[in-house]
Amino acid sequence: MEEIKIEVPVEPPKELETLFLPIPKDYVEDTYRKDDFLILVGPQHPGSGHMRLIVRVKGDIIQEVIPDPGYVHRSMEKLAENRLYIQNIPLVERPAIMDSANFNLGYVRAIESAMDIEVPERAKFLRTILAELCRIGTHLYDAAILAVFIGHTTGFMYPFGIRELICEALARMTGARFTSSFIIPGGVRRDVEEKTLRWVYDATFAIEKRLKSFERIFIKNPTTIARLRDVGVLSKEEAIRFGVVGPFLRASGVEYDTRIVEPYEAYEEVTWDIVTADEGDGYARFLVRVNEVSQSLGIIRQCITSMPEGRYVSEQICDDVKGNFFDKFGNLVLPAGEYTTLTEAARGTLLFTIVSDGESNVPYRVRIVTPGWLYLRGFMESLKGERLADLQAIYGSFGYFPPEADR
Amino acid sequence: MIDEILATLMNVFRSNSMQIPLIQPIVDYLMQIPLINILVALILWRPFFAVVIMPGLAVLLLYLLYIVWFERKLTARIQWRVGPLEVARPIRGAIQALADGLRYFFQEAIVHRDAHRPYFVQLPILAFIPILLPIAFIPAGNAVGIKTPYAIQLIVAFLALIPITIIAIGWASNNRFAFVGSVREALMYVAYEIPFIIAVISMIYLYGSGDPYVAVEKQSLVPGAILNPIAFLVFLITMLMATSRLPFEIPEADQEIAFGPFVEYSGMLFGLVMVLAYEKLYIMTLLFVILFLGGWNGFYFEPLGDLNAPLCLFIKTVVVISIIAIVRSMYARYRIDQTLRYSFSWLIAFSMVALGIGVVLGWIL
Amino acid sequence: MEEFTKFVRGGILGPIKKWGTKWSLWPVHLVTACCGAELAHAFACGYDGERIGALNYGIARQTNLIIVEGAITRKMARVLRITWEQMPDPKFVIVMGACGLNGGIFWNGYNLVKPSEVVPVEFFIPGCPPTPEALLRGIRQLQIKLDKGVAENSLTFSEIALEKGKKPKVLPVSPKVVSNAPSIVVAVKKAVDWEFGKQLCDRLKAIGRAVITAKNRIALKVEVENLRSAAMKLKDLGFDHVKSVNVIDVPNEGKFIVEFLISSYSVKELMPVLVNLYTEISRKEPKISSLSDIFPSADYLEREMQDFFGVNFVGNPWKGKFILAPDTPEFPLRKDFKLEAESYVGD
Amino acid sequence: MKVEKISRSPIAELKRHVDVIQEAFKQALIPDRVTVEYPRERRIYPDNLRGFIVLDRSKCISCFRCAQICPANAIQMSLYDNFYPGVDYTKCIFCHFCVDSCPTGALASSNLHDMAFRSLEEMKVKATQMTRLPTIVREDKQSVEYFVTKKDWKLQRKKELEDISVLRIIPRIKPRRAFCEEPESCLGCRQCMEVCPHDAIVMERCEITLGGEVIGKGCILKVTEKCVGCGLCVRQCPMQILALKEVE
Repeated sequence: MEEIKIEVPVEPPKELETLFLPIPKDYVEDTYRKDDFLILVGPQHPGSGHMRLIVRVKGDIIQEVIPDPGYVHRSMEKLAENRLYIQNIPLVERPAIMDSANFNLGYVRAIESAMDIEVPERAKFLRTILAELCRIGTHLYDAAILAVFIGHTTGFMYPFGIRELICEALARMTGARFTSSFIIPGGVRRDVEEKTLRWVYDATFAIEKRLKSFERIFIKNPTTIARLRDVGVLSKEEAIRFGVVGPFLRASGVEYDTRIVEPYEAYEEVTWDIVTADEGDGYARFLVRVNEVSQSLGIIRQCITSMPEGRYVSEQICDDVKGNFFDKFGNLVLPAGEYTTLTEAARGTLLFTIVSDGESNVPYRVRIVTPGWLYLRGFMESLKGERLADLQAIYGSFGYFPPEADR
Repeated sequence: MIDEILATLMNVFRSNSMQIPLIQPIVDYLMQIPLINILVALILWRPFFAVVIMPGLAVLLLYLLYIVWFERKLTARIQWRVGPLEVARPIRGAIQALADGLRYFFQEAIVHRDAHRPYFVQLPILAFIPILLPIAFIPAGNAVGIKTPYAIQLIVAFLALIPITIIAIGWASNNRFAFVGSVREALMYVAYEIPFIIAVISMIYLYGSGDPYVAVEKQSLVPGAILNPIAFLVFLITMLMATSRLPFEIPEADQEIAFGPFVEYSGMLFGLVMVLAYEKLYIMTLLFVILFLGGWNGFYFEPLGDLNAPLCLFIKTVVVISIIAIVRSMYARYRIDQTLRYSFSWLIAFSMVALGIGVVLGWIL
Repeated sequence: MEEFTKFVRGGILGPIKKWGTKWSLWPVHLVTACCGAELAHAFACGYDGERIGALNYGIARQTNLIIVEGAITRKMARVLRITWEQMPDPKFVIVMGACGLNGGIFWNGYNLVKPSEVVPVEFFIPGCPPTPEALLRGIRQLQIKLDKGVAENSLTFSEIALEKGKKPKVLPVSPKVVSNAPSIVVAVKKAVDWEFGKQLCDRLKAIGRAVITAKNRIALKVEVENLRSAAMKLKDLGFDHVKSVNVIDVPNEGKFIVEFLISSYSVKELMPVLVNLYTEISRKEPKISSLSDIFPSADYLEREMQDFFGVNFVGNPWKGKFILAPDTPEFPLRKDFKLEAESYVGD
Repeated sequence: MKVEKISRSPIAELKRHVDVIQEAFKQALIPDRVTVEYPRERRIYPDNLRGFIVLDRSKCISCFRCAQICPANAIQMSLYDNFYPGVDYTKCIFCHFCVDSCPTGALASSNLHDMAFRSLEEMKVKATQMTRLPTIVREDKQSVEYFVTKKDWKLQRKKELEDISVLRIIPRIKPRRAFCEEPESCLGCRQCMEVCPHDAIVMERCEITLGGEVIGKGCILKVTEKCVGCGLCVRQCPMQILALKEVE
């Protein structure tokens, strides 16, 4: 019998044209001709953050994911070129407000390295405590989002409950729950009382106790393991090739942590372990961060017990910040050149490059490369070949936070 | 002429009426008033009482208000928080579901441009038919809608109709996520229906009949859950799957496919489709209680008379559902392929074992 | 039908409807920016917005409240409008966070839109981010509004009378000092105690002009033509990923400086080292070969620079806008794109 | 440190199921509740919480420091009998750089943080509205504080209401006054004189001497007693020859 060819006209759905897809028209047509299916996930979707993922699926298997970022691009790099050096401090922490101390730290360290400011020991320890508190907070935040993405609402509530303690600790130390803007060139804005430090010390134990509940109900939950294990695997080679950063890189077996590779602040004076895993799957990425939380708690405790007395801001700048803020910091001018610092923010390597022309008191160019932006490529690659339902699980396991990536 | 019809009806109603000593004086008083008496008689007419009052529609509505609130409250309790409260503080926010329901009722119901308009609107209402039909066959002591020895089989058959309406809802929505949700629903449908039916058949073998009365009577000493614990387990798990509750909330999966088939529904229509799963849960739990927990066997208070059995059945059902509600705060969602694998391997194997136990025990008893 | 609608909306059922809406304000899951973190706190166990009847729910169709969480960008503004239009009546909007009110710290950014110009807004909540209490206060005020029919601020100021004065002739200058003809030097040599760096630097001299700019930092200048071969040679040395792609616009010299910050994960000694492979290209015809096939990690970073500066990375598969919206001004990070200036004196 | 391997055996799986069920039932029976029931009760935040900014007009010296340090340009000075700052809460990000910049402690922070406005216009708070704390809608009957020990974290409820207080820290800065460091470099542009909101700078004619010899006539600026040390002239001077000096 003769085979009859049937030409079925394939028309991509019309609404795709009105949704401003950044992908070319041919791609859409090609998808429909090959009997694939385009699904737009986000930005108004219960399982997406502030971004859109264009997912091409064949059956239930993801063929390719094209990211459409920029829904939270707030023109940070341009704004930083138009502000005084000191005015950029609140600005640079806005990409990830739950991780504000680490973002501040990166920017401030770039200024300090340019101006050769020696930071007093006490300020270094205070900064380390803040950075680690923010790291715990961010990891808990990501764990909560991961939990809600795979449908576990209790797993969402517990970390946010614990985060309240972190917020309270930050509020007691700095005066703000999230955006502390507390780290300034040369030290911190205010000294922290002994009473507050004791409170934070006790809180670390309270957090640990509550984390045990969280571990039983979510971390070791069989459904969590089923959803995350062997899902979105990035091998060591792939992770390196796509430039994945932070805990996600360590989950693939690379021992890279800026705190060890290029130590800063008080990280050399406390003992802690670098957490790694070999599997490189979603569950390893999650577990690495869970273990990092307990390492961070240890760092905070050590910092508080061995907190040195002394100044909280360098004598190269001023004696007392209160009242002098504008006079002492308003007119910082960096020597000409380019200054790059690497910081281990909660989600990975954070890079600040400041280019100064040596005359202006505004930076010539500030380049902010956030961890989210760096591991986006690896995130997209790890989705290939997985099921549609895994999209959210992998998304959560990466803790992708679009405001951080888009800046 | 009308008098005659009324008298005949009255006779029919009175001949098969619920005997409740507690409210007998009130009934007697109302019987003297013309026209009201026919209404009272109708309500007390056993088939009508079973279908419309208890365990039928009236308590179903009550149950809906209760379970939505209770589930949220229990979940909140486990999650270190309070749950609905300020709407009515003295009763711990118990009318929260009413507020939500009223809000849905008065909200605009949007039928979007791409939907298949007639089906989109009709299907949520049509979906009630397979929900209501099994109620007619579920007996509670003397109160029964349609008495038949094949009641259990019929209930199972009608339950199997519900997913079809959900798939149709997804089709009529004409949305990507609704489409994916419908496909998932269809896959799940096959996956849970087989072990579910086998588990029920095993119990039918065990009791030797599809008649709920026989089943309940045989459980007067030992409940079915102990007689056939594996069928009990399989039934429980398939019930979670059939009513798409966590960890098997796969067709609706709001974080993955945004409520799947129901993504485009709004206002009153969404209110209707949202309670669909709860209603299915209610019916399945009624069946569950009859098959495994001794049905209406339980307390007997003289003044309640015929009301004892429906009340007992209803209380057992609500208690079971309240315990099941805890699962929501315990588990994450499994993936579709995992669920299918579990149900086509483990669940079917278990249900076969249950069938074996049922056959053997049925032969011994 | 209209009469029926009228009856349902007002009529004797009005109070019931009002009551139902008041205690069932369900915010839709539309996270627009970072204030979402505080929104989550307000609905998590610390504050539990469900107490006052607000349950965060998935999809626009089934909810009746949008909480705009901070910045609305040009891309997101469209989504906000679509979401609002998908929502059934009656619907409300609360805006939280300074970015959503008037831009906040991003007030003169090029990519921000005010939500109050996109959708009608009921309440505004200041803060960056506002505390969960403030958000719950906003929801409470909305409930009170539904009750009373009029919107009220949650606070009343006690004002004192002061007479207006006359403006002086000269207003204070801006504290900003911006050089008119800046000279940009990327590689400023610095004497550091770093033995390995000196050896490495000697090895890199075969590729281009290598300068140690700080500890663990080496600037390596190559010509445009040699960029790819230089990258290849670096890869052979053990450098395996790109941490940053940067473009510096120097209009007074008519050039772009393009930098690739390259580092290594696989070789332990090279881990802290950051090699700044840079080159200069003409500002008129900004064209440079892409390194995304040598280092796949550079791919998205290059696309971003394409958006920001209009530098054409030849070989990068992506054409068109990646991170910016279709209606964002062209090449906003070039120096000739100016932002609105600050003013320090109000009326 | 490597993360521990998770066993795949069915028994371990079953044990994890049991753990989950145990924990859920435990919480259902004795919940570790941590909810602050906000409209009904207020959480006590530390005194240094950065909230609504209050202005003490008598201390304000119209120095513009707050307006110029503000990263969001939310503070603008309005002219009454003097320049006073007004905070535009549509932009304010509560970083309190302004409070830290205020050399006299005229700006202070309160821990009032729950605000909701119906319109954007009303959020532009003028100096006349900032002098006293606004009255807010309060529905709270009690206050809550986080109480943390090494063992656990509890909510301590107290009957007394939280008072919304103003934390006023006076900076340790002595009164200052402007003076001219190099009068010979003065251009005579009079920018300092015109920018001064207090009319504290006057120009006086004088003789210009070079090596003890009078070579001509010119003018010299003189800072009078009216100077409050705001430093506007210091920042305005194109030659950068003015400075602030502490006075005894």
